[in-house]
Amino acid sequence: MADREIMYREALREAIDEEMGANPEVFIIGEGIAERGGSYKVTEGLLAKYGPKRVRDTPIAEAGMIGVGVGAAIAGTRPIVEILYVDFAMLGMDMIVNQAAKFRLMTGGEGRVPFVMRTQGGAGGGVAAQHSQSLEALFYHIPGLRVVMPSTPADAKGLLKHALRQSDPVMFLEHKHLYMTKGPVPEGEHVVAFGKGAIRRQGKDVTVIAWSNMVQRALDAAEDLAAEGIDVEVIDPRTLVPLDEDMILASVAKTRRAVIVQEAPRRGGVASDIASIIQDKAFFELDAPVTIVAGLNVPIPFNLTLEAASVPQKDDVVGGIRRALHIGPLAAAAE
Amino acid sequence: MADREIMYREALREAIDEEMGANPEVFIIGEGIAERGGSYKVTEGLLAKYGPKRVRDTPIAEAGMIGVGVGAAIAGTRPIVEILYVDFAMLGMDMIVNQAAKFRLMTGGEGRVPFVMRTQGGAGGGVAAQHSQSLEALFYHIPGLRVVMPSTPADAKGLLKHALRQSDPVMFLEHKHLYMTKGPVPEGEHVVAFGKGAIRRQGKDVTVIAWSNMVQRALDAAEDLAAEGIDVEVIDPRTLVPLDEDMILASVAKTRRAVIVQEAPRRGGVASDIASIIQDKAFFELDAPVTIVAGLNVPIPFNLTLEAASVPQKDDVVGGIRRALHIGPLAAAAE
Amino acid sequence: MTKQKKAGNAPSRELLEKIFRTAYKIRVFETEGIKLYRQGLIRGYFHPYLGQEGIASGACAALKEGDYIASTHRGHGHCIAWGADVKRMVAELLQKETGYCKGYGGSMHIADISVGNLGANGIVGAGTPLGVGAALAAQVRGSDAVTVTFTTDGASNNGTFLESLNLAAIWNLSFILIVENNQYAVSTPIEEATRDVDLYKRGLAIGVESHQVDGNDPLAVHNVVFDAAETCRAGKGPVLIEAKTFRHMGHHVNDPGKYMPEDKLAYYKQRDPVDRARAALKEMAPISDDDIKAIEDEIAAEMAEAIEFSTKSGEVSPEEFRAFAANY
Amino acid sequence: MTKQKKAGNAPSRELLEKIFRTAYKIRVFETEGIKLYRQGLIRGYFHPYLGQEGIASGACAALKEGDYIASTHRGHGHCIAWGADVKRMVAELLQKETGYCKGYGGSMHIADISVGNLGANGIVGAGTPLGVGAALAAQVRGSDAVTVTFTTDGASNNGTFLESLNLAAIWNLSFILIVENNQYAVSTPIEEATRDVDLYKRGLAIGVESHQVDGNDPLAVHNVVFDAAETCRAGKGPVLIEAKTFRHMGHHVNDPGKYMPEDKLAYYKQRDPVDRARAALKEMAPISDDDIKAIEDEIAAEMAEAIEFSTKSGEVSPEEFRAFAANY
Ligand SMILES: Cc1ncc(C[n+]2csc(CCOP(=O)(O)OP(=O)(O)O)c2C)c(N)n1
Ligand SMILES: Cc1ncc(C[n+]2csc(CCOP(=O)(O)OP(=O)(O)O)c2C)c(N)n1
Ligand SMILES: [Mg+2]
Ligand SMILES: [Mg+2]
Repeated sequence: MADREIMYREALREAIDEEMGANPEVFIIGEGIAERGGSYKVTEGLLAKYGPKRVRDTPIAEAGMIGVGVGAAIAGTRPIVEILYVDFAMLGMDMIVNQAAKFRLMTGGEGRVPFVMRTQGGAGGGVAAQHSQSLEALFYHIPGLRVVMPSTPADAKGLLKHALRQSDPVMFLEHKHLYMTKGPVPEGEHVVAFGKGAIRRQGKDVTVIAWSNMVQRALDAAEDLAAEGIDVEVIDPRTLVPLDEDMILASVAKTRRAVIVQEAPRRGGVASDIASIIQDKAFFELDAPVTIVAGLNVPIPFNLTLEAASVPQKDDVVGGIRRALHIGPLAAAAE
Repeated sequence: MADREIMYREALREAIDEEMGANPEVFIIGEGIAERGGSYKVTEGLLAKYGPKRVRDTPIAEAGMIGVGVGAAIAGTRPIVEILYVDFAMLGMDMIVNQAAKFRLMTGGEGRVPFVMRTQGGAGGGVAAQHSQSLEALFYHIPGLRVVMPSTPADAKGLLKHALRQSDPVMFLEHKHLYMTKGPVPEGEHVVAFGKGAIRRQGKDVTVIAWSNMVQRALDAAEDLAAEGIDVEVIDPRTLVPLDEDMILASVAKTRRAVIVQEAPRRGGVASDIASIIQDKAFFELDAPVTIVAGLNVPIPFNLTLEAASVPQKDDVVGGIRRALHIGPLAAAAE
Repeated sequence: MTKQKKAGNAPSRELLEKIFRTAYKIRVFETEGIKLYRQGLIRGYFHPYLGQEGIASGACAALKEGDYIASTHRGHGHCIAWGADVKRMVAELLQKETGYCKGYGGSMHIADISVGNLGANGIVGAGTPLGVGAALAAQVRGSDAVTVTFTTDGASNNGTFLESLNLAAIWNLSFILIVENNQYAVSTPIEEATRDVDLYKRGLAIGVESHQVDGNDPLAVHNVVFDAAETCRAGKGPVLIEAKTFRHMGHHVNDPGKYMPEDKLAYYKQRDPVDRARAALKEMAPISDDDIKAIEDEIAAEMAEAIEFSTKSGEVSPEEFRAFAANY
Repeated sequence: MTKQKKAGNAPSRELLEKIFRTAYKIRVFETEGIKLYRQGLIRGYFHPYLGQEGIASGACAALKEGDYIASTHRGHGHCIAWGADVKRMVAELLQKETGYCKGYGGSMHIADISVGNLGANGIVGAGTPLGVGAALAAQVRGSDAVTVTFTTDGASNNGTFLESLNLAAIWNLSFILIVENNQYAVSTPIEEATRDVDLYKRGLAIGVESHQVDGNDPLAVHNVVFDAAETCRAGKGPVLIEAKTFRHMGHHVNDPGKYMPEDKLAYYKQRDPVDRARAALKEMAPISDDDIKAIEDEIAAEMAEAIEFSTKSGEVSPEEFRAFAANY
């Protein structure tokens, strides 16, 4: 690991910059990304460096932007389409679900779609119901899409570089709260392959699986519990599709208990799917049900207190871990 | 139950007809639904009976159709928007996800959206990747939507009538293979409330949960296994949101084993969520992992043999049930 | 909100005063709101309507009870012009349970369906299909209600614009689409977003009666909307109206708006719609400066009271919210 | 598929023959395909291009190697005009592994990205953004490739039409959008789908060079597309071309098309594009009836061979498919 610490948004910029430098077919379009450098400043400086052909502002036309990105990818270039909020990607769902995800199958495997949609989700700051969603589950369910959710600056860089070198449509989902977080990021070549999780904390008592903004929350909860002698392992899958099942199952085999933390609403989220996999493949290794700590089944409200109440906080994660630890066969028998 | 047997599509028509007759604020729009009576003939005769103001053809503008439907619902009428294939609903996802589902929350509970989107999904007949999807999981995950998937003509009628009387946005998902199936349907007033499942077959050895077109497949599998003395209970939740958890958990408490059958791809489907609920709430009652029988994680191919291979067939359900029955603690120990 | 006579060349004192009051109230609301925002009391997004007051105030005065409006992310002005209670608006911005949406909605989602306000919207362009839907509902009911959707130059490049206006056209709906062409989408000038900046032409291309108007002239807006409403009520809708205008500041409170050319800004500030509404009232319906001052003071007091009321109001508790969520 | 000279008033024999061959091949392909469909050998959807052959054949003859096309659900004609191997097309329709998509795609999804055919599409309107994307790719690469998207009257009421054409316009992309206005979307006549049936106007409204052409006149189509391609290669794209035409039968093989007025159908059948391509070849580049007969026989033989080849081909096994799916 490098000594140098940079911000998540700088790491993203570095990835784009390096890949644009290395490959003239990488380009980026989005609302306000050129002149203005993007709402989160990820693309600052790229216009000056790579010019208006490869760094373009667009009108407010998400379906069109995503569509032309998919078309450009089919034609063999490597577009990055930045969508300001993942919520707005709903306008381009046809292009994602019916075109990008299906083109390879529909062409008998010949056609590929090296398309990267960068966007951000998550609640925070009172931006309300239409600007706060965590929608990874929608992409996760559509075969053909890769779903990437980096939680650290280093992964932001490494995963984005990988996204720009592979051949399938990638939903690259950042989190609005992470842009200003800092961490060590290797300079230059640093590529993180899809499908390999990261163990963020070693532990033996319980496995916590979390991604994106929830990783830090899980680590904070683990820290709290460590004071009580509870030893929590925290796994960050980094990419949800492909998912590092092996890492998750190996950890659960060791700890015999699992907690999954997601910011998205509980109903039909990715956590449910991971839980279904764990209980299926590790049923006889589990000492307790897989516990899910997730958002409420409700849109995110504007009021900041209620906003916080609608997505998992550190204490919710602590509560989930306690539940997973205490509802064992004996606890159940004792009830 | 009535003696009279009618087709699923006739039952749907009857529901629309009766509700339009009873309530002048119910109306329907869609592509080719007026003059032509709809691709599946559900709306045949309605134009003549209710006139062009309440039965309208639309241009090919799914986002617009869904959007105006949501607007008309917010304004207090009860629109039905027919979308030819659920795949095309992807064009209107913004209106579904960001408007219809969120309006009630965003207005502090005051605004309601009595909007019904009727559409159909499912594989069959070689209509290929963009006309064969089962996309209920996408709606299921969005808080605020009701997700209804009738498997019988009686439920088609009763659930649609209920949909047209309640106040939340309903994704009414029919199956292209069911339109011509027949069954007993009560004449006149017959309303099936949301959130109440149906036990399609009583059994004591294993609980199979299936919806829409998969219900019959589960029943066929149960019939096969009955010959071997295996007694399968088949539960049809009928509505996925709200979900009749009580019925499912009561059945699992009895059988101690559960199999969930869905046509949609395995990854991130509704089956995963139901499995996550069962293992969470009935962990110590389960003798085996909850087994999921689902579609492959791939778009539906055109070739009919491969199309069949990509979604669960009767034998796959039989296999899933056998797996749930044989992987018990003893079986595991014997391995 | 009873139906107003068209201003024409001899507008009534009542109408002129109404338009001025509305424009001024919006000005005060936004100015005070920005202060609250800068104090950290309002959170999330706040898109001021400063500079565009002429459109909402002129247009809404041409409509009547039973009509509908739908708005944008820059929605305070429309809401006020539709007669909203500023108390409940401020309370909403301050996340209070006395707000229009109990504090669940915030600036981008204030709605009051009880009076036909379909609400602001956080998705650019979304108000258009929703408004067309309300117009469709009116037609199904056989009511003569007109629906106005206020939309934006940015939204005119979005698919919803074509799809929904076309639906309104083939069904002859009583729908008026007012494009507030303030010539920017955040920092992107309209010249970079489309080749032809005269957006009314997009209506003509699909057979929709379409007009262009000076959005900074409240009476001109009033007249064209008045006529459009008549056209609609005669069964000849929809009508598209492009109103050219300009923001007085950046896109939202935190946007310094440096990309806005100073000369252009000065040009539009010289044609300030609030000043023009005041001037029209003074010239066409002689009124003393004192009377004007009295109106302005009254509005300032109303706003001060709204802020006090809102500050004192409570918030929905997490428990109540969780109970609400459990049935969502 | 080397670049053709514009036909103008004195088209070359080579060009005229090429256009006729293409139009005739499409005619034969569809006619034989419908037979296979009626025999139950082709499943799923089959939307015949009969009656519209003039557009694909005229347009594609104006393009050159390296250019791109994107098509619709009614895509066989474009695919053939782009030079596809009918063997692999028939094989695809018959679900065979020798098909363009190994039988995974079918009629609505035939594509051949190796030669710049972005494919047919089952989603009405989707080819437009995809085509604009290919044009964008070409511009990023600095290539002079032109992209043609064939689209439909139905798609012109869809949001993708406005959004993507506008993007092409602001970026001056080498993009030609050909709207095949066959005046129906399934059974819905265009008059019910929009007020102004002259669809080229929608391009004008956003500053795009736009033309209307008789889609049943292959040479006229050729000339306007040729000019459009020149315009694009000069950096002045995009260009919109509305080609009026009419289907010779219902929407798909199983649609009797009773809603199509007989007189209108007769009118267009009198202006049959295949006949016109043949007549043009005969008149402008004198050719004997025997030579024409030879061309027609050759094409019939090619089709017969394609059917035989395809019938004998095998299908992808479920095992192979499952292996493919496992990595999807
Ligand atoms: C569909 C969508 N895309 C992007 C945004 C982010 N956004 C909010 S306001 C805005 C600019 C809007 O410009 P315009 O539509 O002209 O309205 P104005 O702000 O000028 O009133 C953008 C891009 C959004 N809210 N919705
Ligand atoms: C987005 C979408 N909506 C609906 C359909 C169903 N559909 C297939 S073809 C068709 C009619 C198309 O008419 P048009 O676009 O004019 O093309 P044409 O069939 O006349 O060539 C419809 C409605 C579809 N495939 N895609
Ligand atoms: Mg603007
Ligand atoms: Mg057509």
